Amino acid sequence: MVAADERVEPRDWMPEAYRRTLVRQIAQHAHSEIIGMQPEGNWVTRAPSLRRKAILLAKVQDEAGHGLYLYSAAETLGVDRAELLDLLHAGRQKYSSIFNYPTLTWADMGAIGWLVDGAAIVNQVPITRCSYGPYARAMVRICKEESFHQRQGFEVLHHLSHGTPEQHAMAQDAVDRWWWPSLMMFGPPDDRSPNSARSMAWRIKRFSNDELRQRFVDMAVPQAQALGLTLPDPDLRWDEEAGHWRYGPIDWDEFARVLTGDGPCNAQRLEHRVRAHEDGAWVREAATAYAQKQAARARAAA
Amino acid sequence: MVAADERVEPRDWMPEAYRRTLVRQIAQHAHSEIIGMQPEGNWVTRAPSLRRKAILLAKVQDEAGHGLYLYSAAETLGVDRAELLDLLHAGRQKYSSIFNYPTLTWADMGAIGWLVDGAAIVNQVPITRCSYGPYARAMVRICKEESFHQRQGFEVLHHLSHGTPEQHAMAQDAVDRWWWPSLMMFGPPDDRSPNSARSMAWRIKRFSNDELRQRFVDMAVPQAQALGLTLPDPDLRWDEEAGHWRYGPIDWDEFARVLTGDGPCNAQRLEHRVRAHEDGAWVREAATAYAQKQAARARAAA
Amino acid sequence: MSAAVVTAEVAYVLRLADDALVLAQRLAGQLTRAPQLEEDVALSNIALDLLGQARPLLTRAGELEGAGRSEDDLAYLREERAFLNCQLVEVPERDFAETIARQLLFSCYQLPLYRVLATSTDEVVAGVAEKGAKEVDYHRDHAVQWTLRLGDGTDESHRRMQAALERLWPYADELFESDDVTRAAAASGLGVDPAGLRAGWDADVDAVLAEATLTRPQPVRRATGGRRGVHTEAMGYLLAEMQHLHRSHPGATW
Amino acid sequence: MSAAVVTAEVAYVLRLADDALVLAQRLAGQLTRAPQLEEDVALSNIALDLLGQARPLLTRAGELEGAGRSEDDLAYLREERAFLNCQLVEVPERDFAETIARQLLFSCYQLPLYRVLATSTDEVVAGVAEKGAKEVDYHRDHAVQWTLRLGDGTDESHRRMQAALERLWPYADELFESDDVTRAAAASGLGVDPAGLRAGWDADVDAVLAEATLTRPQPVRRATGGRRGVHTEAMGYLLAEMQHLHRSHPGATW
Repeated sequence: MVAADERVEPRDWMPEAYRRTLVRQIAQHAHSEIIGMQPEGNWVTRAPSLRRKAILLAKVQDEAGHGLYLYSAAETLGVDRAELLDLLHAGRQKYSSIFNYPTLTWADMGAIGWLVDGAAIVNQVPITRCSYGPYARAMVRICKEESFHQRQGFEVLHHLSHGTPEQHAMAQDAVDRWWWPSLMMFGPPDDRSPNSARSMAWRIKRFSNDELRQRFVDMAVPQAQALGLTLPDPDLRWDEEAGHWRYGPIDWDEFARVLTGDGPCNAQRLEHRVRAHEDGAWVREAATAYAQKQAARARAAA
Repeated sequence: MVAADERVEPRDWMPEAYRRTLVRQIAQHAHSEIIGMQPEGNWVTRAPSLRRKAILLAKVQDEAGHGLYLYSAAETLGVDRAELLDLLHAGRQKYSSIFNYPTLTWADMGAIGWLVDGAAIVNQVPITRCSYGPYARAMVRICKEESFHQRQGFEVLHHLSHGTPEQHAMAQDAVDRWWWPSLMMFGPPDDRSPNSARSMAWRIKRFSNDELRQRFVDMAVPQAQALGLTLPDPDLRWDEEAGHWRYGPIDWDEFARVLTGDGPCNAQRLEHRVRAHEDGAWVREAATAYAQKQAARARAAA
Repeated sequence: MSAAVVTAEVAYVLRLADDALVLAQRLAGQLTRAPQLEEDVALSNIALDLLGQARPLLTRAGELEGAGRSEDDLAYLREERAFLNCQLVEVPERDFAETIARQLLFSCYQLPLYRVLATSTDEVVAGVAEKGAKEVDYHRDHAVQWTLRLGDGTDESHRRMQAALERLWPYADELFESDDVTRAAAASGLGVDPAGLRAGWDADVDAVLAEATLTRPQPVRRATGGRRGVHTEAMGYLLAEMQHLHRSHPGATW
Repeated sequence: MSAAVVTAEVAYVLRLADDALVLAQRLAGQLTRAPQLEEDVALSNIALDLLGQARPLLTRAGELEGAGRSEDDLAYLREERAFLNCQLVEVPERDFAETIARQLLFSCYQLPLYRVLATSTDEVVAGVAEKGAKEVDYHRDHAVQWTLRLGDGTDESHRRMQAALERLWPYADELFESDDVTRAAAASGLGVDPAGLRAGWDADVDAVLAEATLTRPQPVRRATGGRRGVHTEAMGYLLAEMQHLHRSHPGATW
């Protein structure tokens, strides 16, 4: 079916390695949504206008919703959410490294929306046509909402860029800090990405890391110009012949450092998540106990 | 000795009721110093200038120091600090009710210094001549520092009163809120203060509640005029004949409510104190364990 | 320095607005800290509803005041003593039980209030209340469901839920206080004198507590003052966090 | 948007000032929360010393900058990205062990630093450092004594003290980073290149840990950025609290 470009559904037979790859990818994606709530959640209480506060709050709420769809998609593959969360909390499953950077100013809300959601969309749109049905369908909805978030991020930056000199500087500073980490979101270069080939064969992935990265850069450069902001890459230039924007070398050492735990917020993000989960244990236990009591009462009454 | 106007010292014989009264009063006074750190501590991190921050921090530190002297004075009567703190934490010993009001604005730092410390000084200066030596001596030092605090409070209010209209309003609002509770600091009127007579006979107390209250009002009224602030009492008037400022009726129901737990911050102050104490239990245990190990090592080496 | 200069009309609308705004701010501070993902969704949803109620009410208060103040001017540039919310909504929650207890006490008050306000003579207030009543109906239901689960769940959850009620109950009386502002609002048809809502609230909450095997607290203390701008010491920190960025860029728009 | 526009000289003095100011602010936030009254006195004393160091240094930075900014302008009206303190001093403490661990790591750096700075070509810096070294000697001693008590006290205190070191160790490297600012300051005689203090710090801290039966952490992570105004997410909340009142009254004096 994979080869025939048809959809695999939960009850279909699938190779164990395909299932494992999918579980890992969907879980990592779900984890990224919920960890990704933290850097933006950090500014909800401090948003500089009530309108922006409402928009940001709704956005973070959407991310929680995306987490829910994605865990549900993973559950169709025979794992459950609690199990996946345990793996996240134990550091045995990853989330997107981009969320290990801190949000230092309000302008980061714009930069995350524009660049991080922008990169996520480029990564995810092809997944709406991936071979596994539940994942593909979740992704359709998620991509739609993320396009909306990306436009909101662009709009935040546009407003700042055309605001006071301090606001413009704040916007430029945010783009300076988020540009390179956004490019890293597409993963290592193709010649150093061993799992890509298999994922592409299985149509979990449809384009290579470098192809998607180039697509993102080609979109972002003219948008930066429209924003009146510069991208922090002295090597950035238009390649007339190829029809692409060429970018300078990416610091893959930084990527590796952040991936292996030496990012500014790795420990903080995971600790925050684990604390919320542990602090909530008694609540989840109460809900279970209550449901059991209710069921017992229903049986007794029947 | 009490009758002969001499000092009682720790090793002197004293009646048990005298000792108990003293312990209760000194402990309550010590508790008031440490609970009193909270309303002012509330503004240290938010002080509006670095100079004011340093002054306030030093003041709160002085209060901790006063607590230390007073617990030491109580310990000369054969109780220990841990025991007295347990009684405070269990709600079995009191602290001054004035600290059950919240500090809502920066101007409260001025009003507390001027009015609350001012009232405390009027209450305490006579205690520097009280019959129990260690208490009297602690009080000499405390009163000296509190006079300093009172001048600082006056200065804060004076600056605000002569600042922007918002600052002036802030100062007036603080005086409006702290004036009546300050008058209540002298305790119930003499005809409803059953323990006063005995304390006066023992020279633990030297003036009646109403005498001290009048002394305070007579001092505060001209100071308020110097500040350019009004006192929230429509009945306030100069009694030429008596040479006193006459004040309106005090809301003794409010006094009783706050005393018995229905003040704005009773629960908060005690909870904060108990939490600090409980959170610190492991630290105190570690210090004890370490001291024991060191002592054992010293013995082994000897 | 605060509410003294505003008219009863403005004060009444500000009280409604500030209740919603401050509770939204508290709930927003809980984001990413919920016991499960569904609750992050639910609590942010409640926060969004409340924020959505606060905004037109603030705008309306600004119009009634007639000094040209916008929703953001009122949210970001007022001092603590000019905020007129009840103290219940500003109390910081220390665990999920307190989040739920606060929401239960508040929603059981806000729901009948909004149902009456839907007929306010002020069109904005009526509009917010009519739409808001549907939202608050859900907030109340959410709080009731969790009160049952926590009260009748495990020993620990029962203990925590009872403790949360004990801590928050002192703030309940303030919701029903009458004063010149509420009486004027009731007389003009702008608003409601909340004293009239007390009996219904008691019956509603008592029924929930009984089903949840919880005991109605009998606290010594009765908080008051919020409606005159006298708040708890927690309020200043809430405002510092909420207003700091806005105040750091005077005159900027966002 | 921030430090880029200041000269190396100003940046160097601001780094010193901000380290002291931000740590004073953190310690002030612990007031009334100490495990015993003596520690409320000791910690507020350390906070006062640090605040007393920060103030003339801020004033001096303002003079060197030449734009007429006072100590309060620099403390209250700078944005987060313009604060140049190391991240170690801004990390919020979660228990007394973290308060002590932070103070140990910082004082063992600040003491030899101030001893050298006492000969700074800048008279203000030299004066602050000379007086400050005596103060910091006490801060270090206080932290050492508590590190011994906690490390070699009970099982729980040992566990907590080790955990505190693990949490804070990632922030240590930043203290010793060299860059254009430190090199220029060292070259001009204004300051010190902190890289040269590392070996002494290692020896000093290692000896304390050994006596306290604690293990030197080996963290994966190395925090950096504070000296360029890139802080942790906790910094914004610290500044919101510190600056809110001052920013609420533009132009007022106190």
